[in-house]
Amino acid sequence: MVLYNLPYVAVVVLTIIGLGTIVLKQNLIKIFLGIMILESAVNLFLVSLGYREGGIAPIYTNAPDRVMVLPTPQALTLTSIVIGVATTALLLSFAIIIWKKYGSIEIGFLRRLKE
Amino acid sequence: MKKVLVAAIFLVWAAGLCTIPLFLSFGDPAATDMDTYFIRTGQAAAAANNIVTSIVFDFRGFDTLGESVVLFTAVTGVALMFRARKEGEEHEDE
Amino acid sequence: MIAYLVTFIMALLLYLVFSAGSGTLWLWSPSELLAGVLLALLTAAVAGKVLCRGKDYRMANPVRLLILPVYLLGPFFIEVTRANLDVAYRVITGKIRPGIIRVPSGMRTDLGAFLLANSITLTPGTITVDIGEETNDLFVHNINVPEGWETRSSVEARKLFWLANIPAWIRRIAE
Amino acid sequence: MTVPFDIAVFILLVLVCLALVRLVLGPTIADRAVAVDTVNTLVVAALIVLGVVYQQIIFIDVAIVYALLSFVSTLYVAKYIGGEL
Amino acid sequence: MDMLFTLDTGTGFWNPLLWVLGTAVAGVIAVFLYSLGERGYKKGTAQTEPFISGNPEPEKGLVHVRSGNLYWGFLDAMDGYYRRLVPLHTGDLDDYVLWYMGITALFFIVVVVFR
Amino acid sequence: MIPAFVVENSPALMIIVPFVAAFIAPFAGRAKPAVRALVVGGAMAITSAITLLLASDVYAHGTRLYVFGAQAATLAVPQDSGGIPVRIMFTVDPMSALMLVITAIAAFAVVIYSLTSERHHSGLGSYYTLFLLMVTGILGMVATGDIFNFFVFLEILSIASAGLIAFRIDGGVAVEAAIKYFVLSTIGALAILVAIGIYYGEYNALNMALIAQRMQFTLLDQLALVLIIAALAMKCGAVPMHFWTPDAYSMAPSSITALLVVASQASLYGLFRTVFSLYNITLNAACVGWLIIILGVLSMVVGVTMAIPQKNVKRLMAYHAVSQTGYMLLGVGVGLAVLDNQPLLEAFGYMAMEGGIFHIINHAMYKGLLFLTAGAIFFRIGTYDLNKMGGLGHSMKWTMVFFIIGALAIAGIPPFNGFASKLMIYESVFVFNPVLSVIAMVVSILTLASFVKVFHSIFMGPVLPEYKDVREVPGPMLAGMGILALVVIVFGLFPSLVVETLVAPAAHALADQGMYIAAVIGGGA
Amino acid sequence: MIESLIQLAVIGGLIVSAILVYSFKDLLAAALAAGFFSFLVSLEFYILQAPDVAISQAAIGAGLTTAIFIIAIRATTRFEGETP
Amino acid sequence: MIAEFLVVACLVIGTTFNCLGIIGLLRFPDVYTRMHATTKMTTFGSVFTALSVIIYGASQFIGTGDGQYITLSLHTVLAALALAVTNAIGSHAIARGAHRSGIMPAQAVIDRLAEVPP
Amino acid sequence: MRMSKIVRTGACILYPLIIIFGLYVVVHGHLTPGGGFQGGAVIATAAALVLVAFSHEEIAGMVRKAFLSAQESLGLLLFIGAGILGLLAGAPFFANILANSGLLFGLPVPPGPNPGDLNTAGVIPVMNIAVGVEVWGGLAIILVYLFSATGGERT
Repeated sequence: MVLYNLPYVAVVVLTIIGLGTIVLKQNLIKIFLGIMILESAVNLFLVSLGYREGGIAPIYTNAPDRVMVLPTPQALTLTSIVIGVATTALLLSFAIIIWKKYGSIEIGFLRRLKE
Repeated sequence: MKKVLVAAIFLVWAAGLCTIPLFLSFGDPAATDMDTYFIRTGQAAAAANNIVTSIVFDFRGFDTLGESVVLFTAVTGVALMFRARKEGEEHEDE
Repeated sequence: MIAYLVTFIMALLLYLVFSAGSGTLWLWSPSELLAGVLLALLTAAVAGKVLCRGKDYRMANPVRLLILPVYLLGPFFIEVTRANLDVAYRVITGKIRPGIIRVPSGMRTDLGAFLLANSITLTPGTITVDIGEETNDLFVHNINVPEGWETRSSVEARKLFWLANIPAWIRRIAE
Repeated sequence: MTVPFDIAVFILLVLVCLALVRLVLGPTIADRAVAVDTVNTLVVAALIVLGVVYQQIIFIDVAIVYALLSFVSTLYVAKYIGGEL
Repeated sequence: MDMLFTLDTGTGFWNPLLWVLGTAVAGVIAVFLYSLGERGYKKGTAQTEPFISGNPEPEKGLVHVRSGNLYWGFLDAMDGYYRRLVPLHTGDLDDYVLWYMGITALFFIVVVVFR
Repeated sequence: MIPAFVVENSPALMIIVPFVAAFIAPFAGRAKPAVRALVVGGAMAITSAITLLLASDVYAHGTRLYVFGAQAATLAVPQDSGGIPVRIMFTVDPMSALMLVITAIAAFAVVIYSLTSERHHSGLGSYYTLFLLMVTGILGMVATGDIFNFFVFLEILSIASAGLIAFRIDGGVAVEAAIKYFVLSTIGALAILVAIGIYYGEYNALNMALIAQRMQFTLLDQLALVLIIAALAMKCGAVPMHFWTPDAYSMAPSSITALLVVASQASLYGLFRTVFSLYNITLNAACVGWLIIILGVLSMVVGVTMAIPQKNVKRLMAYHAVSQTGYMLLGVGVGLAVLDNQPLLEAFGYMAMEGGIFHIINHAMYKGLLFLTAGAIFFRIGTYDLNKMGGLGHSMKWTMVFFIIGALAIAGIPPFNGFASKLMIYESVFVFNPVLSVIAMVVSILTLASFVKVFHSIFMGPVLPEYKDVREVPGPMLAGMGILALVVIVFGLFPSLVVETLVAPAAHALADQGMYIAAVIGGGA
Repeated sequence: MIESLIQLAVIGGLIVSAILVYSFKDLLAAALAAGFFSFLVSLEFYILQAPDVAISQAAIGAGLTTAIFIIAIRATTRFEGETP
Repeated sequence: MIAEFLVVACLVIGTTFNCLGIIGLLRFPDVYTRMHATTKMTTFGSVFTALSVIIYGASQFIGTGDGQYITLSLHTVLAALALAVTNAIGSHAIARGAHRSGIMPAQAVIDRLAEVPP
Repeated sequence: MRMSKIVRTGACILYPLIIIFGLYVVVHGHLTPGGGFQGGAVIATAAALVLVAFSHEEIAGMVRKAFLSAQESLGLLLFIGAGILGLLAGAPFFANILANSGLLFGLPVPPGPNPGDLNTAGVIPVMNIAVGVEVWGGLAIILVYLFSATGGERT
């Protein structure tokens, strides 16, 4: 059973690792790497939702005549991947500006706004 | 104290997420009526062999517009970050 | 102008290879051909200046392009096999005698240096570590420096190989 | 006919996991980059073979994308550690 | 017409017309009180100048009560409350994420227990 | 007069027009900034007009559907699909229409304001692009009937907001606020995506009405519910997760802050839509209702008490925004808590929901107005620090008038609109639980006290020597504030009109899940 | 059976590389590990019969994301915990 | 039959060389020698793996006459070529970067590059 | 700074190859795995390759910010225009009116597994190309902007 559900187990573990990286690390770039892991975990979750045992990819070009996996999650995942790269790029440019202005990208130094 | 709290939060998250592998069966999705519709009629309706593409651009084309706009938004944001400054524009926002 | 033409032809050929088998049996359908021409034009417009930066159009010569597969499948393949067996032997036994030696390549063009360096990287127990910008001298890391080479200031490229005269082949292709 | 391909894929993936050891141990960045580069190659091989396992011709395109693009990140690392970026 | 302006809340109601009426009454009262005042003052004489026990009048900008000095009594009285509350606003991104995750976890427990 | 084409396709045009304007805005201003102003202002005006047209149509004829890419725009379910909607659709019911009205008014006022207020800065092409995209994100979020599309528009909104919050990069502090906001909203959006995946995995549906029809409230649904409501509550700034709010609100340009308020209302809309339309009575209404009520009460109390000692005027207003969000959560939460009890719902539940929803529209107006006045003051004196201000009432009379209107409205003084909605909340919540009502009243008093302080320290007192030659802000900025002030006064003077025509249909549409499903699928539930 | 073993190998690699991303102090190494992670995620997509997503992840994860991370590391700092 | 034998033989050769490459990667003392193992042997092994697919496609084409197997073979050829070129460039770049960052070859009998001023 | 001669030559040779492959992925989006986004990302990676092989001062003439940003907007306008096409034809926004019409990309496809033909799928290839152009410009310009931040001393 557990072996059968492997991708979902991986999703859970990766989500926890990603969240842990975000929460327990101080470095901004490390946090962004954590966000990347989290995004990958969610994408993996979406894709594994659509997998059907013994199915083939939902493309009729030169396909063998077998049952197909569900196509919708793959479409959703494509959108999600684009959003992920857009997010990462914007966050990294923020980090560069922070480095220029503050001289540090540790979370402990990003505390000029508080109370 | 804080460490215990953090550990507890992570434990609850892990437990909550573990409902996914426990209650969703991998490889045998529960209801498939929408996707069956796509696989059955997608090829004829969108005239595309690749069902994923026909979903991305036809059935859910509006999402793809949003997705492209997300990328455009991010690029605009990056451009805003590295923009050339005007003379004497500096102002302190403290 | 020639640069764009070379890029166009190259891109078109590559596109045709990619889309082979799209037509009735293993020819191409007309729409594929049309798309190939248009996309190759686009590629030429974008990448024409980049591909032929050195104003070096020798590779546009079809004879040289025909020699390239012969070289890859003939002497190069033999050398690769021999090199791999050699390195396999060293992996298993652990007998190594590494060192970085200087190899004057004798190539005048960038493309020649590129091909020779990649051949050296892939073939005998050697990896190109650096290349002189003006002199085209290669600095080669050798996993097993033969006795006596450590005293020489430089080693000919020919001597790195086993059977075939790889530099000569490359000169035939690229110069 | 696809059974040998299946076994080959499995061996390749085990090798990927072994390369992970070098990624963990590697004393310098260069060692890690070498490990990642190796994994690229192995994954491309695995992708090609899996395309045959699934009897899907069009899957090979993924392998080409991989083979063409995976070394770009290696180049970035190399440029960084060479002090040229 | 009256229906249009009455907001009926089930147990009470609110009508702007009544408010206008109330304002008018208050205005009348204000005018009345104003008319009771002393009329003997004349502008431009020493009668209208402030008398600070003979001390010189400070400059106008200095007598303005700045915002930091307002409500100090309230803040002083609520000191215990603020001493607990303000340090929670650490300005630390990790804490922000942790609060979010903690609330999610709490919600999960509550929703699952009391489903 | 208005072509039928526009009316029929108004949901699509509402999105298309700002998108196209956003795509050409970076280039429009290359040669002359006036061209850009024309493009952006014109596009925003057209969008607002179309949006109001759509909303009026919805109020007149009931829920509007718009199916993207189908053969007929209003045919939700294809003939051969076995009775399920498969394409993306916009489902504009009265609740969505209300949010559309809010967004249209606020965005139009803000764009008029910011055409002048930001003219001295660089990067204006990107600024207006992001501005339009942000408005479009809000419009899409509130109009969509597809849950994944909701996520996409949420991301557009988040990314555009993050870029705009970091607009003033000089001190670096704005970028810090943007990072905090963006990391949190990314994590929240990913949580929502997981929830969407769970719905998809269980019911093979992405359409909200279809999910609602098939909802069973299993353990997985509970997980999805928790992920969604926590993420959206975080994005609307409910209290234990409100920390990003003052940072982001205080560091963004003021016009953007006014729009961020609307954005947080859109997240609130998503929260309500999830709880009411997606789950409705399948969940334990009392439990989730009380969760939302507690969030609301915490938001009210903590927000207002944190606001009092603030020294930065925008930070103070941001904490008040948190506090006012609490009112909405309280009102709608009370409605949710009695959702499965029809008599109680009739007795005071609908009234509480109407109060909460009316407060959404009121808050967007007066808080937007307040932020715009703060921006006007910054435009002239270059600081937000209350300790450095004083005596501005002598020179900035119109700004002072607008500030007074906004401050009295937020404090719930009659006859402004804040009073009407707060009255509805007090009275209906008093029937439900008197303690909550009393807390709400006390919070309102503290709000008044806090704004008296702000008013005193900004406008009262003698003219400070350093602000001797301060003048009134330019006309367009006053016009932007004036629109919002006008709305505040009109809504305050005719609350019953607004409640009966706009708010009550919205509240009933929100509470009535069957109607929502029937509008999409036909004969559902 | 062998499919399960293949999945086990890929997922084991995924988890280990994610932990590596967490634990490396050197951000460059962490970015490399993230690149490794991206490869394996892409392979997993491929195994789950999603070639569209696999291409997408390969192009983004293998090429671009690692590249922009390394550029950002170059523009900021290489080691975790560096303070002014 | 011959085709099947060839396919299996190529697969065996390919995986064997890949295995040896990984062993070398784990066993050798420094980055340059590790690169010898990986660059050459995994490239060689992967190309042989690809070769098996090419042979498979060709044999299927001869057997069935279906044009898609030509596509399979051609695309695999391209993938293998791309692999060889990119691997060579990549390993050269890493070697150069490593040398410039100051990693000296271990147990080296000679290092001519270190004598050249940068 | 630029990388060594070998890398530069290799990058120059690979650049058109990757571009043509990316374009292949773009236009075959409705037949094979891939599509606008994937192809655009592949081409953008080619730009990343050239950017890393040369110094970015040297490459400034080849990849210009204004050009790329115009390209991005153009792609998006094309995309939304392909959606508006449906609106103009009397159908809703994003209706696929070109499919099975016999016009450009208008051939019908036979049901079931088939080798596929480029000239099918109606408006989908148009959108693929539009998205490809947009993503190419967008991702490349992100790289260019980030590269412009890498000056200054190393830490």
